[in-house]
Amino acid sequence: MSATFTKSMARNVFYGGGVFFFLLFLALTFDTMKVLPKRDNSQNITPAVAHGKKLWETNNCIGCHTLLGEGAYFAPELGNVYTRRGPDFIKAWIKGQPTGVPGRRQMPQFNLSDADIDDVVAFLKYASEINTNKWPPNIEG
Amino acid sequence: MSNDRAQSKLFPTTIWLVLVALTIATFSLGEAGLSGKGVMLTLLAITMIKSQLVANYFMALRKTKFLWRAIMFGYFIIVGGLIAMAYLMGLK
Amino acid sequence: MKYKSQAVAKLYFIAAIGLFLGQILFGLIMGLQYVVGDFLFPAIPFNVARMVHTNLLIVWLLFGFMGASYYLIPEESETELFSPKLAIITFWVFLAAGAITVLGYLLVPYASLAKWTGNDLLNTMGREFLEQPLPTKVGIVLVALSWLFNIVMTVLKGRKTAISLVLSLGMLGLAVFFLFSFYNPVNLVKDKFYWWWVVHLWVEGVWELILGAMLAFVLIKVTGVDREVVEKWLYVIITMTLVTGIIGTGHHYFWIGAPAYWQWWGSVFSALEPIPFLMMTIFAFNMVNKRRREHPNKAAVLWALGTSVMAFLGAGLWGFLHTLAPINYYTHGTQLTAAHGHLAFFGAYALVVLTMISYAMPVLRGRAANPERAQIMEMWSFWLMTISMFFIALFLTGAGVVQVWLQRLSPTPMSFMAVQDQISIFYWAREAAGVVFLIGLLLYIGSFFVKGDSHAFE
Amino acid sequence: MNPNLVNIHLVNSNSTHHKEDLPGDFAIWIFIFAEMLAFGVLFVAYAFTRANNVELFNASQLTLSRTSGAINTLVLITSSYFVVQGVAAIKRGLNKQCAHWLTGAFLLGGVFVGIKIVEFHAKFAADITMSTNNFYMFYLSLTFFHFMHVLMGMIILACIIVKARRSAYSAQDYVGVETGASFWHMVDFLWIILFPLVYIIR
Repeated sequence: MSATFTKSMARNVFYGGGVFFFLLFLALTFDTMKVLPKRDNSQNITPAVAHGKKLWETNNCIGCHTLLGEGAYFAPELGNVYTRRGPDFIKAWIKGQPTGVPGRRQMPQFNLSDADIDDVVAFLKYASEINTNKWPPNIEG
Repeated sequence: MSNDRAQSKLFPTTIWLVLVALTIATFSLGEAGLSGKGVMLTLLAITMIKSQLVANYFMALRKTKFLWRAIMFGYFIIVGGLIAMAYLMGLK
Repeated sequence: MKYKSQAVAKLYFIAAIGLFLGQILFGLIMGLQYVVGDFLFPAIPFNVARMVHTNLLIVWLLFGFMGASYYLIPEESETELFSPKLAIITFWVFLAAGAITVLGYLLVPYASLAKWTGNDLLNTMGREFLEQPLPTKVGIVLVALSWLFNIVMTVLKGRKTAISLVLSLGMLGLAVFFLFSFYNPVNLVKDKFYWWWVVHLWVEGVWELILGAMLAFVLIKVTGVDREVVEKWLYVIITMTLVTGIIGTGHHYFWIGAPAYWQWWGSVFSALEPIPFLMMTIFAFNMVNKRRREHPNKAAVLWALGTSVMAFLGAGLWGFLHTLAPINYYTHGTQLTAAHGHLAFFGAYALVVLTMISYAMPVLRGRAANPERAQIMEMWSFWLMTISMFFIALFLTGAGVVQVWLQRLSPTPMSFMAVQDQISIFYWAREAAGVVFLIGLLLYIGSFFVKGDSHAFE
Repeated sequence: MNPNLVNIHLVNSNSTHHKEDLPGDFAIWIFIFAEMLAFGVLFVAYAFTRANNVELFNASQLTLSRTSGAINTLVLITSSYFVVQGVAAIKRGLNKQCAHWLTGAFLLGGVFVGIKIVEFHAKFAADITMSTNNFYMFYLSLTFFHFMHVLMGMIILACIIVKARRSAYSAQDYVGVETGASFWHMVDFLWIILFPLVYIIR
């Protein structure tokens, strides 16, 4: 144990260490932003996808579902739902809610137009094509 | 006494020369393109000596409690040992 | 109470406890919806209940942090608060904004709420924890700035201690990183990437500075240990927090489209994240063992020690459990995440606010400590809440492990909903633990109304 | 962390042992141990990842410039040696000499940084990034992480040089110099392991 252990040095190390690791984080972020176009499927972002994302957000879908594993854990993962279920199933599903089966978890009816639903599907298709390092482990999400 | 010797001006210079020589040895092994278990262990042994010279004489831990030298030595034994283990796993 | 202006903290603490109760009630609703799916449907769908549950959590913790800083900064700085009036105005603005927002969530369909509050001008809503309408977000920024301004001005005119410095830095970081909630690109990967700059850099970064400062303050007060020692270790602990936590953000970047190297950076540094929490536990117990006085407020000591232990368990251990990329590959987005989230938020942040309230509230009510009977009741509430929350985490961990097995590891994976049916027993047990938690909380609130001979100041 | 560490500080009773204490302020040592831990985990991770991709690692390793790696090792060792001399000087109360030695160390740090930049530049020019393959991921991560430590060490040295030039230290009070020296030696220590591991062992 060192006899010298001063508050002022502890403070300096705190500042130095904090700044150091934040700069390192910025450097990694910079590299990430450079690499991202090869992975994030952004070339397929169309106005439909943008509108679909907005619908996704303004109906608070994340409040029940996960998207790429993030969100609530109440309802299925939707990052890969496009590949799991396909577009027609998704459209029919959204229109058919709520199921009203007693005791089952219920998804609200969001009263989206057909065009809106198409956009939501476009967004989910875009999300399913992001390079997620092979996550999820299988199609069930 | 080693302590007196250590405080003389020449002693750090000797350590430095040893470190330089060991670095050149490492580099030569690399340039010769040698590989294999023996070479790997030799390189790790050289690295161990170098790292402990730095810890004990440059960082001046030789004069401190055993605990601190043990941490630096144990650190190398664990890290170096795992490196050697991984290398041997890769030989198969 | 050494300074008159500290009294504003009382308002904040009362609001914090009230909102905490609201959070728990909505938690129970959600817990029941996990097993009785159509409970309260369509009046309160799950997504609405969850939004209220998580947003109330954030808001009551912020109220707690603000109250705590209005209480401790005058004492640290040895001067009256710069502007108690501003603190009171800020309080009412924040409370009104919070109440209107929650009512909006409950009474208006979310899509309409978005339309009416200008989400078309700037899309910020509908992302986890950042569901607040634009005006509320702007309000949060203004409230945080007013808070920061008031505190910094107080610190500047008085004594500058390490505790007040660290607290101010934490608040500054809180305000700055919240600004990323206004950045919501269409590119989902970038959206998620910077979303974590708010969420992770808050709870595993700057909030920990606030937590450390609050805990250090209470420990100095209740143990009488030399300030130099406490502050020194405060610096060391928060250094380790930043060293591990900032790059530790990478553990959220494994599967959202970010480059694969984050799996290494994130795993290595977040695996070290338990270290500062372990240090905090050892530190807190050491301080209490070396105490130079017997503070009459035993309950506060219990809360403080409880914070350090539960923060280590919830944030440190339960976080470590699934932070390594090869493990996280299977556990990402399962009930294990929920288990960690519950125990970490309770252990680190809920408890530190309750610690602060437990220490400060008696003083604000004109005594050194509450009557013996009130303290005993408070300690009962501590154990009830802590143990039941621990069991909530255990049951959710059980649910998560089974979920991972059935849905992801098994050679014949089951679908999400089929798995949910299989693990409903865990959810029932969790709900039962939740009810015990509510009882603990009610007991806690009750302890404020117990009368008796209170301890006067020495 | 050992709970005894806290104890000793609280009771302040460590006047009995004869052995010297860690050189420099204990706060820097906590940081040094943390950094060594992070590097250690990364070294081991490198080794085990290599075990599963031996051909890839061996092939990619050949594209590194062993010469610049070796020169940089010599540069760091020498700068560490200068720092040792600087500490010896200040222990005799010689601020000027100390500043000279540390300036030498600082300049060698600059040489290291220069060579490293050339090395990085060659890799980036060849379109090699952390996403190219696992070897380059580790190579760039480890060397860049270390590179940042060199820069930080240089900043620390610079602060000490400025203070030494103002004769702020003395034969009795040189903890500041030792603190910076300890950090600089750690940078050297880690490079001594990094160099053979990433550049040579195959």
